Amino acid sequence: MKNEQKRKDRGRIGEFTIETILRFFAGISILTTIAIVWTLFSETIIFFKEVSITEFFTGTKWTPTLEPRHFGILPLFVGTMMIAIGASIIALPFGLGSAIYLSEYAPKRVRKIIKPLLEILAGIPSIVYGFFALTFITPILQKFLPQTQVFNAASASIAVGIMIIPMVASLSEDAMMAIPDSIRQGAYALGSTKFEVATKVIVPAALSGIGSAFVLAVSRAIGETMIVAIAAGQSPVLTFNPLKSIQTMTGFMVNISLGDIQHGTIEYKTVFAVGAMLFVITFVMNIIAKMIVNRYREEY
Amino acid sequence: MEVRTEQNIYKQKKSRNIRIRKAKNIIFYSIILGATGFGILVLGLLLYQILKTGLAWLSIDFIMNMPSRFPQKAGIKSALAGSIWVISLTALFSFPLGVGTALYLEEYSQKGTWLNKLLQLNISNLAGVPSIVYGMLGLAVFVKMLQFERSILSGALTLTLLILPVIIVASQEAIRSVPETLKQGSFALGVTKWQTITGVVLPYALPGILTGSILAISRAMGEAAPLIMVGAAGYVAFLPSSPLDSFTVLPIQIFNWTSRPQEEFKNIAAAGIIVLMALLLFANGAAVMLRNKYQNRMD
Amino acid sequence: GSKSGNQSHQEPAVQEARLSGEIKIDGSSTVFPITEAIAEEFIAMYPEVKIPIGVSGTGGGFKKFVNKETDISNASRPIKDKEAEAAKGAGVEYIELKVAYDGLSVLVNPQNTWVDSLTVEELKKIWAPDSTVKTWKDVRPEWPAEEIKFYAPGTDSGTFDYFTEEINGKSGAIRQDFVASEDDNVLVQGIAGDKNALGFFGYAYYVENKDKLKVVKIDNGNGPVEPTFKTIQDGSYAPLSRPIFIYVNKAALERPEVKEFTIFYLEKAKEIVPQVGYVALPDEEYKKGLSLVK
Amino acid sequence: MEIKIKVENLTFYYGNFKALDNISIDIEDRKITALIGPSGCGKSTFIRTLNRMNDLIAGTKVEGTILLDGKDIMKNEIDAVELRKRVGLVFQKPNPFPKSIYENVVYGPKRHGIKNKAQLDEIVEKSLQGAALWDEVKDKLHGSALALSGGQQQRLCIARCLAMQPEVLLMDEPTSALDPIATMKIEELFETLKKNYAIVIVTHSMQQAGRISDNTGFFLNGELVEFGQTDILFTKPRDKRTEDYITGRFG
Amino acid sequence: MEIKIKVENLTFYYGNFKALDNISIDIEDRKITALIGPSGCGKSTFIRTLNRMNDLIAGTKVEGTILLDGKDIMKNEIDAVELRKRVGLVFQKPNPFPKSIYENVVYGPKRHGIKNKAQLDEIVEKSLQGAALWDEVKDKLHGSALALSGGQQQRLCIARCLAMQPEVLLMDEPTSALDPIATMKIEELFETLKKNYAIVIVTHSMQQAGRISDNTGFFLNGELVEFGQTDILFTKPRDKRTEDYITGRFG
Ligand SMILES: Nc1ncnc2c1ncn2[C@@H]1O[C@H](COP(=O)(O)OP(=O)(O)OP(=O)(O)O)[C@@H](O)[C@H]1O
Ligand SMILES: Nc1ncnc2c1ncn2[C@@H]1O[C@H](COP(=O)(O)OP(=O)(O)OP(=O)(O)O)[C@@H](O)[C@H]1O
Ligand SMILES: [Mg+2]
Ligand SMILES: [Mg+2]
Repeated sequence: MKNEQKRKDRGRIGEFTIETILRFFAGISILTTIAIVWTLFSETIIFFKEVSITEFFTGTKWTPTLEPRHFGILPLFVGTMMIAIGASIIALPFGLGSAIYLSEYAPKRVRKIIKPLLEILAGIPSIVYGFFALTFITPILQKFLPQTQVFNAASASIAVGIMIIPMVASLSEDAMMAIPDSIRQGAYALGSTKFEVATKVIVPAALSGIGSAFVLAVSRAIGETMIVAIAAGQSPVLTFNPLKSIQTMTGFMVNISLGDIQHGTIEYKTVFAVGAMLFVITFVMNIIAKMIVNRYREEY
Repeated sequence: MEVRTEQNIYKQKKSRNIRIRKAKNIIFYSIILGATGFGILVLGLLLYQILKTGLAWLSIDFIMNMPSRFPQKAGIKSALAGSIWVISLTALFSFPLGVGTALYLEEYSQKGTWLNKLLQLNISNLAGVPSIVYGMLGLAVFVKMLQFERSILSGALTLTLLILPVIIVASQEAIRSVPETLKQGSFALGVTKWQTITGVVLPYALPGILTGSILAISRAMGEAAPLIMVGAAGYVAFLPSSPLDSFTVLPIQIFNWTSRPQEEFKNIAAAGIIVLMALLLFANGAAVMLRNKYQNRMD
Repeated sequence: GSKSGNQSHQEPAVQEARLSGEIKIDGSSTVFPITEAIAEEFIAMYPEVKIPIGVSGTGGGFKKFVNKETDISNASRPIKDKEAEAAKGAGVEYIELKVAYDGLSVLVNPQNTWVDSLTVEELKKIWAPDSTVKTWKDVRPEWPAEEIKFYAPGTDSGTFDYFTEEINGKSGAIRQDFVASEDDNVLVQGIAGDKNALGFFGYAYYVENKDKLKVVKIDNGNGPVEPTFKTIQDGSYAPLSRPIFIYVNKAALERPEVKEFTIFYLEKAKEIVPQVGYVALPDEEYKKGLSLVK
Repeated sequence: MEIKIKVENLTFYYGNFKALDNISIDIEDRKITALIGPSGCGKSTFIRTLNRMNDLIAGTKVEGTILLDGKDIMKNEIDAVELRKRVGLVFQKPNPFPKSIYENVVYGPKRHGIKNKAQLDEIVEKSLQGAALWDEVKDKLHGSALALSGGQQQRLCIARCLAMQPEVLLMDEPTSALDPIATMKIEELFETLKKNYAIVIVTHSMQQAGRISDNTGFFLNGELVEFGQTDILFTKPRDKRTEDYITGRFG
Repeated sequence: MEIKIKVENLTFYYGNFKALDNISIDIEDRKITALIGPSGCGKSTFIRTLNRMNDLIAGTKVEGTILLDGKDIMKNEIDAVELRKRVGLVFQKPNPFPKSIYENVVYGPKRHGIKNKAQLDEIVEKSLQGAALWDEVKDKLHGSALALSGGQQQRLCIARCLAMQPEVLLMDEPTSALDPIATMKIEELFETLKKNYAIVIVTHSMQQAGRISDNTGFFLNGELVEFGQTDILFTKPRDKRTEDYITGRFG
């Protein structure tokens, strides 16, 4: 009995310790954010002492390393969006389609092989995708759309899209797999086709997971640099034409921070300003995504 | 209930309806099969291109040699060792951290409070922060502030922060999908929360957690830019012997080679990519196998 | 496979081999291949010495150099005033050593049959910030009226910096409707795939892709000169051959391994620089460097 | 007497485990057939084969013939989707969709082509009334089906099946979680429905079987020990084991 | 008469919906208490509050006091983990863990510190025998619990609970999916167990309540309409509604 009591006490202390540790773990992500905000924004403030905020947000020319200098971030912003949207157009349907196939249609054996195969796509270094886009996708595009430039947003975003397919596919598939089979059987028993079971029952029930997969994948697309740097060129021009060369925010940041530019100069500080800007953009996009997911989530 | 008369509403539609629906099913099936096939096809193409150029250059020497300016002599030993070091440490840090955070968010913290919402938003937001920013962060925090210098440790910690959001979010979704009835069944047996977590929640959620980890590790394995920021070298001709040593990793080495003018370097870059992918398969293999074991549909 | 093509291995150097320690180097990725090659040779002789070489860019390299995190900094451009001031402020004394030339080559697509050479004036007219050149015809009236597509290296690179400075008189001053890429291999792809391309980048990338590209001779008043190892080295290919550098911390130079390495660098450069695609300096340049070190 | 479903020599395996052994049985139209037998004897397995739900379980094997209106459902003469529409099944363990109550009921009708809102509303009301659930849930039709009590979920699943107006109703212990009154209502419903449908119910209640069924089958260890008219089976069982079971002397 | 659990003025809300209204009831030790009432009246809700399972459902609210051996469980005088160990609950819908049968049964004991293999084996056999399941599953102890029939799953969940040897057993319709023979066995088990434990069962079968329980409570719309000795409640109900319900005249 005494032992029992001891065990219980130990158990309770253990539980408390565990919760404390886990809370600390969760705190790390907050610390990370604080550190990021501090890293980016402290320099950004200095940057805005020299560059007008209006120019930054409304200017249509981005030439911080060229004479004359212009600091309008719109070209980079549009470039980033084009890549993110293009990649989403590829990755979301293809990824979700694959997920549905794997979870609902594929025989178990096939699934066990194909899922890890698709995941290899996530592990291929992005340089490979970059050159793939440049030497494979672009020529195909040029065949159909001769006005396509050698470096263009379209082929880069296709490559980015392919790279993030596994993120969408794998995570969505897991979410669907986790729906208990009894639900599925209930739907089949009502004379549903597989298509209906998948789209009317399973996908809605797994929407939370699918939504998260989308958000993670799109985030990854926004953050991708190498593919874009190689295949889309580095032309910060304001264009909505995906067949033209562009530059993205992240692409710009990598180039400057690893380039030969002198540190501490205003050109260099743009990295922080752009980073801060991107941080704010992703923040807003996340809030919107949350709202959309909440709107459609069937959480009963 | 007047049933027979109503039967008609289905009867009229019946045969046509079923034919259309079955057709839809088949069309849909073809589409998603195509979608999956597309992924596999691209993978095949990429692998073919890599193998075609790289395979001939792959040899024991290539793996056992240090980098060199002569493509024939160049090897990948130090980069491979560096990658193994960095990835192992990254996995070691990020897995418990990520799963722990997910558990905290899903099982411990009060849902719907502003703190929880903020944490949640914050984590999805971190997923969108570009890797180069993590590099800056790592430089400021790990290299400078904590004085870990330009070491494997700094690199691994930086990558840990970079991939943490993916692990957290994937784990959260997996944990959330554990049926409430199972958790209740466990609690009803008078076991503690942590015992319920280890006994029911984690086994059920494991496939999803592993998927997140696979994707995250794959990403970490291919990152070059943030590591360059925290001071990973481009050329290292010795093997690191402790987490505080200087290092390089495969993607940096590969990137170096691809940016050389000489054709041969592009070929050994391909060989390097093969090594990277082999390492990736190896690192993820265990996770894939575990996942296959646990991923069975529950009743 | 190892088809060793390395002669320096045979040199008997074992007797001095008691050097150890770590030489930290960082900086430009352009200079990286040279320093790497030198380090490779050096380590063959002194296996106890560790030489990790970073690639965080000239600017990033100088930053670390100034913070005393590195002993040697690779630089694809001379140190800037502010950087030099910072070094001074931090008490870092250094010596600047030229180690090689990189001949910037101006290139067009092989299908381009009309351009053979350009004068510096024409280059300036084409690339000037306020340039009105849109088609080839705007450069020389006999050339076709097809729109030129401009290609340039990353605007943050030393190459770009040098070109704009030399041609347009001010670093960063250039027309703004060009396509850029950080990776010269990518530029090769771009120019090779675009009939009306005109671009410039490092000589080594041209040498390796001669079949895909057509190089433009540059006329600096003394007739058109094609970039070759020889013309770059003897200075007749002007003004587009730029020097690249290493910077050595004087305090670090006190350490035997750093000193030995620096000397080794300058002594071996002539032999090794061409092997990695750059152009060696004239002998007296290296001698000048050596005298600074010793 | 019209035979709706004719089962011949049905044998069923889960992996190597033979769960049904050579079952032959005739399900009559417009009659209620009750299946009884101890837990684990194969009742659920049997009725699940009747609309091919067992196809969905990996590693199962089935032999024999099942004819629906003379057409062999095992040979795909009727395809599974249509079969399941015509042969409705209510599972033993309630499995409502994680949707609203309303969406649960209209799920089937919507799939089968009914889009009209008024018509759907009517179906919902009728079906829920049929399942004796309407009064309890009419105010929370758009609330979650998972927030219902056990018995309410069971009735919702019955309603969901009724909404499809199948020709055959297979009910696996449809009233196990219901109180006597709700049970009585459901039984009354069956009495009405049987004018048009064939109904098969699995039940553990001898009384229920006796009360409502026309024919009864007694399963034991995967075998159909005895099958016949309910009143005869309960009063003059041919088999000793049946007698033991119905008199409670068994085991 | 010793009171094991004393419930006073218990009121319970799901969100705004009041599912239990001011319930006061005494659960006697070494007695069987039966709870009856129409589907959806709050029986499950009630017994789930007795071991604080409802804490786990978001948006619920509970008022009143529940004393276990005189200690207020709502005020954390007993912590929830210990409470649940002492007050075992079998759910209405069987919820076996997706593990083997063996692992299901030893899940609780293992976590409460029993590691000895022989001891665990013994617990498994005893508990499964208690739940009248041993004979059916003894050869597939390491097979998946999800491959069991409905009734087998229900008995497994009973066994899982028995393995913990709680002081109070709460059973939500424990025999709803069981045939008469299995039911009888479980009832016999209750008779044995009640020598040491307090037992509360929710049942829809008046017969069962009458057969085995000492006290019976009748719930209606979240209210405890009547509570008292079983024989009195069934023969001389004080409340008209109780009488209507037990005679089947209700509704
Ligand atoms: N999670 C929940 N959220 C909201 N309402 C609920 C929830 N669970 C049950 N209810 C409602 O509370 C009431 C009582 O439910 P409870 O499960 O206690 O009934 P019960 O008496 O056990 O019925 P049954 O015999 O059908 O199992 C019902 O009206 C039900 O719809
Ligand atoms: N998915 C499955 N895999 C393997 N065996 C199974 C599976 N489902 C059921 N069984 C076994 O098949 C036998 C018959 O099961 P079935 O569900 O048909 O029984 P039942 O007569 O419906 O019993 P109950 O009255 O308990 O629901 C049982 O012994 C059971 O253990
Ligand atoms: Mg059954
Ligand atoms: Mg209940």
